[in-house]
Amino acid sequence: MIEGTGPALAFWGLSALTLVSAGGVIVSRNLFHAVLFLVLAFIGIAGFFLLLSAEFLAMAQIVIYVGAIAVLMLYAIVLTPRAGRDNRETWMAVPALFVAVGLAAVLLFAIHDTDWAKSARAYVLSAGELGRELLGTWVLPFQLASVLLTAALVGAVMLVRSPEEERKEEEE
Amino acid sequence: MTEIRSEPFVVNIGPQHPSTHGVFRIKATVDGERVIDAEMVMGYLHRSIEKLAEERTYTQNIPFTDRTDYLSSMSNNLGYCLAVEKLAGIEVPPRGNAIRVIMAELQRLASHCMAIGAFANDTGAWQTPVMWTFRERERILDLFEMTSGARLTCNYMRIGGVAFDLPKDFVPACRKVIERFPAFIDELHGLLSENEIFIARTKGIGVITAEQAINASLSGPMLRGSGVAWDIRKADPYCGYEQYDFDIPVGENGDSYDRFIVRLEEMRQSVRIIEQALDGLPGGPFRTEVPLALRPPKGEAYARVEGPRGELGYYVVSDGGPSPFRFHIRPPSFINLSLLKEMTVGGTVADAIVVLGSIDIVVGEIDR
Amino acid sequence: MIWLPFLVSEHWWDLRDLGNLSREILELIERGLGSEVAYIVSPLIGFVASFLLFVLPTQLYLGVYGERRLIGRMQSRLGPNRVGKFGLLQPIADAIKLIQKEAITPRGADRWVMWTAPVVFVAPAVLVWAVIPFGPNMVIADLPTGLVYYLAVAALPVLAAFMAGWSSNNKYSLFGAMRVVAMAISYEVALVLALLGVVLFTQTLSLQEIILWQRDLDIWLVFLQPLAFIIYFISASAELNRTPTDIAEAESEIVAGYLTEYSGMKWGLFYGMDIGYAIAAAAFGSTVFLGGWSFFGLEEWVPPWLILIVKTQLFYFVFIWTRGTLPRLRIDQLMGLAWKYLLPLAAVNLLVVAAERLWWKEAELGDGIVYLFAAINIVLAVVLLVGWARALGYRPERVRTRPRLVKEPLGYVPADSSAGGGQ
Amino acid sequence: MSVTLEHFLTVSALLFTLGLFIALSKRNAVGVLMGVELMLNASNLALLAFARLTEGPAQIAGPVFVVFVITVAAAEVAVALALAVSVYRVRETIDVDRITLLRM
Repeated sequence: MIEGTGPALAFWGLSALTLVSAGGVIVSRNLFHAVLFLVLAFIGIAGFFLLLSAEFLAMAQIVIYVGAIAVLMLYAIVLTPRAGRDNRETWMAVPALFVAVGLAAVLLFAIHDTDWAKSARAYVLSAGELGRELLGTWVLPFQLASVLLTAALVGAVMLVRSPEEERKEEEE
Repeated sequence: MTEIRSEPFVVNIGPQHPSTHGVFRIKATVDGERVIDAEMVMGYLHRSIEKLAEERTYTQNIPFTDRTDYLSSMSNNLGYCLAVEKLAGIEVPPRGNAIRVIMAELQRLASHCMAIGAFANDTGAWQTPVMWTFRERERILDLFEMTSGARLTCNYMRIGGVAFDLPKDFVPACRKVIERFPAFIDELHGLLSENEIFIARTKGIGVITAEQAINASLSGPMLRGSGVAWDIRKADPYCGYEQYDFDIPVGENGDSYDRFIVRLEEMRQSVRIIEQALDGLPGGPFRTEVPLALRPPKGEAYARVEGPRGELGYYVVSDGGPSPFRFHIRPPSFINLSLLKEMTVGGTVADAIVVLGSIDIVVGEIDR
Repeated sequence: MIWLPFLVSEHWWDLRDLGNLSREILELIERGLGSEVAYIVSPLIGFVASFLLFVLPTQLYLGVYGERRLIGRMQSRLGPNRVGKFGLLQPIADAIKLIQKEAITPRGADRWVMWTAPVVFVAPAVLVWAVIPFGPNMVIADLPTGLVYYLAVAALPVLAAFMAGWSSNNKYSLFGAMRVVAMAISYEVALVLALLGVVLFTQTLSLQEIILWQRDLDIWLVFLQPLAFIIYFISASAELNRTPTDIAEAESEIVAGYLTEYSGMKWGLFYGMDIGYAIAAAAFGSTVFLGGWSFFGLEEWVPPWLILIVKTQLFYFVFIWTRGTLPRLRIDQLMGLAWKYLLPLAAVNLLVVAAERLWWKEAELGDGIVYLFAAINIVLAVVLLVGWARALGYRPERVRTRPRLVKEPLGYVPADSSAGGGQ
Repeated sequence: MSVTLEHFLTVSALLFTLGLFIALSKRNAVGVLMGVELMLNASNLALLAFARLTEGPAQIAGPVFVVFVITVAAAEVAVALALAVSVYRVRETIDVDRITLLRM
């Protein structure tokens, strides 16, 4: 429970921003606009993180999602010039709509039906403690994550290498 | 795996572009940053000077030669006058020759200043070398203005000698300008040729082997950059160049960097020539009188001059009338440009611009 | 409150610490209009103070006017001196000229994205100043993660540049946009690793505490971390597209990069905010590496925000200096520099710093050890920089800087390997 | 005026379903990826909501888990886009309807 009119206003504003921009991703006719709406949604979610006083994660979210992932998607669009950039739907859009609405109904019912063990005591994990946790009790998943990232990096590079480079490799 | 369809992407390094040194266009087919194919489009500045010259008398053609290569008007005038003098068998007095040598070498300094400044600007040194070289070039243009009245298109040389004698205070002023030059060249040397980024941008870019250069009949700094020691002033001396002692700078591996240091060294040699010419400036007449409506005997003549960009040739055919039957110019830039395709293909767009800067073209001379 | 042996009195007219002045104003508003209004007014005061006091004079005058004069002097010409006394009104004249110029939208351009690009480019430039401390208690938002905040804000203009380049429907713009993004991402990795080295020593991400750490130990981080400083400088100049890495708007190659189709005040915003980011990077650099508002005790007499302004202007002068003299690197050389040269150096620097930190804390050595670390790190930086460059095959002495001189025109002169070094 | 856990969970659920709809309905592979990213972000939001507004282990495990979700998301996007570009090179389209053959 977060008191005060400031956070409440912020919450409603941010949720409006995020949901509208997510809607924008669906509606916009141009794929490039869709990515920009997605960036807006990421910024909205970073705002939520701030609201939940997880500052370091909000900054990390902006650096990683807006700084790298959104830009990666823009690069993918630029590198595929003749693929359709019109952001149209497949024929499965209508069944997908039913699935989504059904899932939403189930989730919302579950959320509002159970009474969560709320607590007013605000214990917030600062960046320092998060670091100590990551390298303390969670050090094994941390190492696994770094292995995963390296594997993904090498995999992505191998996938995208153009045949000329491969031919050059074989000649050497 | 089927063949990969990559998208060639035609980029116009177009007629209106900050670093094509005038109205000149390269249609570059580009895959990403790499240039696959480069096609040159020229002729935007064609004024058909060679046809116009056939309507005018020999003396009236001299201003045309200023406007073909507007950066070295003195050398162009000299070339044309030598051709007509060879055709009509006119002797030039020694003072005329000495003044011609001084003017041609001063013009080489001014033109090389422009070339080096523009080349450094193409590699990205944001205007600083250009401003320095233009400061020095201004001093030389003041000398030209003092003698011929004009800075760029001087129209100073006449058939049989020069238009007017040197003004009294020309020699001291010229000495003052020449004394500063070696210090300025060392300054440029420090700023650019020892600058790692400049070396990284120009070393190994646009390489021409000596054999390629000779086959494409290149001349001037382009040829000397590839290691071929060939200079018209030594090979086929004119205007008394054999009296002066100077060297030919020769590069090693024919890349843009070598052409740059060859031009820098040539400026030093020109300073040496001018000093020797100023010391031994003979007295006497500066021009042999030639009738205005000169009618040279029927026949043809070809005279060549070592212009700042290379071998500048003038081929004049006379049918005995007051105006030449045929008037043709051998423009060094046009011929130096023939290897542009081999030099740019394979490099990036940025390299293409640097290579074009190292060739040092003047569009007025290419399109004539 | 941080206890400070501070000569500054608590009166509001003591301008050395503007914190008092703003506290007085807020108390006035609190009594008069209630706490909500004060809650809203306090960041405004902070913003106005930082803008008027710091950004306007440095950014507008140092950036627009100072840079053009200095570069003019470097190029042996005068620089703007016509408008007003000594040309001081030049920035205002530029702004007026740009405002009344027509902003053209090329046909086929993506109208919406093209006109939101300047907005997305300008907003972060103002946000950056929220986290930079001007004095002991003069900082708008003393975030405990100030450093990461700066990195987050530095990621947004890259996106704005790509939007501008992509939407102007012009080949050169697309080139420019692709180059900006490729370069910014690869240099951000090296930047983060270098700043990590700093954080390892100061054990905090908040900029205020980094400055206090430097003040208490009486050492600037530039001496303790020379390698990180060099990597920061190179990465910052690459992120901001300043020469020698200004390939995004390389006039000689791709006309004006992603700004080709922009005109009028839209272009003006990009140009102004470019300088804004450069000054923000200079301010951030001087905060983290050059001790921000502290100057070994001088900050008790001289107003601390003045010290920060002087340091930022000196830092920015180096940017102007490199812009005035150095040619531009090619895109693949820049990528090579980032991944093959800066990144390994940053990683090794991190290793060394961690070892020093561990040794310092485990053996409970006093704070004097820091000067020993500084000496070690400086020597190490020089060795690493030169050694790693040589390892990557950089041999400057192999380059012949003077051609050979030949007396007679005897055709092809083969390259005799004997003349290895230049004369 | 107060913001409770249910508020955050509702927003997260809505965001998740929007992401799911985008992932299922978009024709272009990059569109599908956008949907997946939204779903991951929605889960991050729920994790942090629990971390901030409930007692017990979630307060530490929440943010840590969000860090891991962000790294996995970044790796996943990199590989997925690399896949899309290499498929584009062969088929000249990244239209999910037309990429149905497993053979190249």
